[in-house]
Amino acid sequence: MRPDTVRAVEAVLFAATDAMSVDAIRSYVEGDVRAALATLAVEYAGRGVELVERGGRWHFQTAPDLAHVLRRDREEVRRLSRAGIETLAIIAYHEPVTRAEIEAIRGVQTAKGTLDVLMEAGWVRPAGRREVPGRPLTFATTPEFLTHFGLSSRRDLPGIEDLRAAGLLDPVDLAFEQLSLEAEGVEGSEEDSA
Amino acid sequence: MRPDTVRAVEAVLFAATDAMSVDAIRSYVEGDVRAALATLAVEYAGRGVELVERGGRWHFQTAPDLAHVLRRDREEVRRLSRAGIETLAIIAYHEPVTRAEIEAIRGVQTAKGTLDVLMEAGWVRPAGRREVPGRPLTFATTPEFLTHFGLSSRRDLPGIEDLRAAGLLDPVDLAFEQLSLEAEGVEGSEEDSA
Amino acid sequence: MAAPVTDPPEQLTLDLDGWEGPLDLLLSLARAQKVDLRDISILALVEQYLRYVDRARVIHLDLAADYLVMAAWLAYLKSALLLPRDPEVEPDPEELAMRLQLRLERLDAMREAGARLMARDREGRDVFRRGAAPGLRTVRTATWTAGIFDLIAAYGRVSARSRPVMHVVQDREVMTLDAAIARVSALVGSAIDWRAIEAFLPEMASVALRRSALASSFLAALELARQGRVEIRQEAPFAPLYLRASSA
Repeated sequence: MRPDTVRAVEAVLFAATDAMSVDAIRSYVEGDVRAALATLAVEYAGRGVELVERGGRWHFQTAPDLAHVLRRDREEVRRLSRAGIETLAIIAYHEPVTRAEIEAIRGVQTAKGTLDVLMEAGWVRPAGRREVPGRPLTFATTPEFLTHFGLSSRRDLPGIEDLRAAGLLDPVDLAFEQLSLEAEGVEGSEEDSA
Repeated sequence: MRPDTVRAVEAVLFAATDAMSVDAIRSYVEGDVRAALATLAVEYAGRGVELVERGGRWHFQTAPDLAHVLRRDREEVRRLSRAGIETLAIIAYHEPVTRAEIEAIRGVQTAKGTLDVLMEAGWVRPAGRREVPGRPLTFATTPEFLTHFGLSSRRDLPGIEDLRAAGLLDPVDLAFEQLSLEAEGVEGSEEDSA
Repeated sequence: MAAPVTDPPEQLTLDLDGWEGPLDLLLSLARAQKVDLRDISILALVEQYLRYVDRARVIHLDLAADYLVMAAWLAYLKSALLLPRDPEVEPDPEELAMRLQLRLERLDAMREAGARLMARDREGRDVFRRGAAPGLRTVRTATWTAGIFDLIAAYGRVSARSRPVMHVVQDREVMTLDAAIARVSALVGSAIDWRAIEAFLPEMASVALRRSALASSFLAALELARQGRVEIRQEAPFAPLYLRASSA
């Protein structure tokens, strides 16, 4: 059995919520606290845990060279939210496009996080400022975007007519769509405008 | 320098806020984690801090014989009522066990608060329903129970083997045991709340 | 609340609040009788219990109903044990006595176990975990995923939702100059004879787009002529315009 003072100092420092001065340790442990600290420092040297003094106060900490062990990188595959995928689609079809334009097209405000997620995913990048009052930032897609979605170029994105043929336009809106087309004599042209 | 795996396991367990299973440690540390744990347990034996296993999970804690050094100025652990202690013991030694079975053994109804206190302490949890008429809820102990009472597993419960050999942990014969409780629709026998 | 289990039975306090029911009282009486519950005399225990309850009633203590029920049951057990065994009577009184004894043993065992549990080295009282564990960090890196169908469907959804707004801000469909230059230079390259400029226009249903294409193609023809790549011929103002590849 090791000297009681060393064991007691070890236990007190281990259980302490803060680093402790020698006097603070003495309020728990009788005996030669300084000698015990010196003994412990030697005993723990080179272990995964070490005893260190900072500004006269002592505490245990994990060895600095093991910092990488204490963090684990976990890759999580996550699906884009509905807002995220809609925003991405608008950027892809209309780039370069400002945040205000995205909001105008979606009809709802775009949360700050939505564009961040798209940029974090590596699919969207800032694409310079538009030379209009306020000089808003525009956004465009990246080469990684094309890769992820298996597109050789943005021209591979189906146009409105293709979407209609695929039944991807909401039927209710479709009826309305037909009306406005007849009235204006204009074909779905927006997808080519970017 | 000691083998990296031992140092890494030491650091991970030291930094962790909760006890860790071998698998959890493995998600941080490569190498033979079990061997490292065995090595550490030996190295720390007799120190002021020791490595213990509780319900398959490992953690460092202060040596029990140093309780007197550390106990001052710490909050006294919540005192359980006699009813609480008995109920906890019955659950631990008989789990999973229904409230009716607990009452049959104790010979009194269980006050509402008794089980609540045990669950609030994190020592007892609902453990599914028994597939008998009425589908009564059963109760069992938690990993925190093992940790708090310093048990490696339920096999470590004091005297459990002797009690089992003596038939004192056999399933409770509710039909008979509750005779005196039920026959008269007893009132006033409910013990003081925990 | 602790039961004075070491007291002789006659001196048990007549305070029924101190007992957690008749079984608790019985166990205390039994423990006072003998250390090993397996060797107690059930008959003697029953006598003690009945005497205790009688004394409580003499001094007008309010006895909870379950004590009286237990007393009645024990009185029955006592008489059954004393009377000659009647094989017709079920259940066998000896077995009832044995079961009562088992019940007492069980409660006693759990009481003992509880005491031993509480006496263990308990966390937060006797042993302590690390006071300021920094915790382990898990750095989560999200890999985002979405399918091409999700993307297209999302655009369809947005479009269907907002087309009327879109028409206000969108330009009409046009053929750009670049597109016209590309088209005209490609088509004229294979033509040796003069061909009317209309022949270079794409087949289009839309009048507006056709007009845009004609204008763009005309400009394209001028540009290509400037570069010396096509020749242009027109008989008179507003007459048909002909193009062919430059002979140079």
